[in-house]
Amino acid sequence: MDLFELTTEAIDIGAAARRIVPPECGATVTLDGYVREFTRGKQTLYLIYEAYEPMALKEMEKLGASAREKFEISNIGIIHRLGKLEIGETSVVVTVAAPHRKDAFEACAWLITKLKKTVPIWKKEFYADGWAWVESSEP
Amino acid sequence: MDLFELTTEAIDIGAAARRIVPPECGATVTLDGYVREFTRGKQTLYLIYEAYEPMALKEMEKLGASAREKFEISNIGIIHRLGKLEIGETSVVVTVAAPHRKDAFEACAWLITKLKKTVPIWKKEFYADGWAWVESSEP
Amino acid sequence: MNSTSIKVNVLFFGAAAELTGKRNEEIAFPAGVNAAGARESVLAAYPLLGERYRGSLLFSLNEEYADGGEVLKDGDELAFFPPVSGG
Amino acid sequence: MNSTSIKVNVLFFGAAAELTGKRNEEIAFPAGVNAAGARESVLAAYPLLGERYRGSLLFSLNEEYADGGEVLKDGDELAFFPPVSGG
Repeated sequence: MDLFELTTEAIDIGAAARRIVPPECGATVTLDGYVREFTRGKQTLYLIYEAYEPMALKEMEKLGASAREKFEISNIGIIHRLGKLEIGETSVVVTVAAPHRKDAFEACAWLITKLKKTVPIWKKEFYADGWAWVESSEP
Repeated sequence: MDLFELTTEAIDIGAAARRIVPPECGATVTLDGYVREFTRGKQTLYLIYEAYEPMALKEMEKLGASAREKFEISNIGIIHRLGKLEIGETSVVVTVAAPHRKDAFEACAWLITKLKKTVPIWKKEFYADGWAWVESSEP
Repeated sequence: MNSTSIKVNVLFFGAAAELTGKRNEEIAFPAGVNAAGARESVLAAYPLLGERYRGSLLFSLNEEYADGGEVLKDGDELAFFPPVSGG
Repeated sequence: MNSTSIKVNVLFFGAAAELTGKRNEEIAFPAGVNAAGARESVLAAYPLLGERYRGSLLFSLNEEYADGGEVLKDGDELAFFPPVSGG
């Protein structure tokens, strides 16, 4: 069973990975993205993620469906945190279970790359001297 | 700080990933391998991992050093479970934190492939009608 | 409102909400307007939004990315937002 | 034991332990024997091990993979094991 969630609560990445494991599978690959203290040399104090929630969930489900067409995978979990995040907290988890780990690695890498391009979520960084909406994250 | 462990206790993959996260990093990729119920069409009831423990730890540390030469990564964690494992339990976790997720994906995939070839650990599967030492796992 | 106009629920997200000063607004458009036409009207109505995002402002119709040719209907939900930055 | 022999602590792991019936054994070898020579002696001493793993039995000297040319010293630890299957 796939899992697509937006949450304002802290993400437990181990629990996320565990929730998508089917008994016939051999490997799960999990990408854990988190709040960096320094980006482009500037110190971030905390940040806020905002989403167009219903559309973000639809886009996450579409990515899941496309990933299943491209890779031989069993289950997918995508959880994105919203609201205020402190340094070091997990912002996103993408976890993929597959019979063979190569598919899990490839699908996980593909999903996070696409998520950053298509899922309507925006990041606002707060500094000691102000704040900025992030226009493009690491591609 | 890197982390290389052999343990007979259940592995918490989220905790493993979290232990290697440095504040400047952006992404952690974690491979979670676990006991399959069916391999080659045969039902496994449980299994036992045995290791040449001091050499296995040395080999894990060597893999960590080689990965650092090949990829731009911050920290590595490798934990392998030993002893008796039930179906669905995590046998191995390889987790890599890196400033850029591409390096984390590549290093994690490289480490698990090498681990399966060089780290002296052996798997014995138990079935309803007997048992077998596994001669080669998925490459 | 007359019979040749439609009402659309317009949403703004991220920096687009700050540059318009609102998160949502009901806007009347002439019947038959397509999504690209509505986008032009909105950019014209909010000059700071147009200045900052004329070329890059994304938009969706009823929670799906729009390509611009879609003809709007009364009660549609049209959203405007900057390039996404989740992850 | 005479002065021209050495004692080596030999370990067996995985299926190799079952095919020899032991996990470790102190074995005397002639002084000057190398790791490959010791491997041949062990395979000869344990026919089932030799039958099953003549071509593929791996070995390590003092916790490092051996290539065979290493000359053994008194007190060395020599381990024999099948291809690994962790993960």
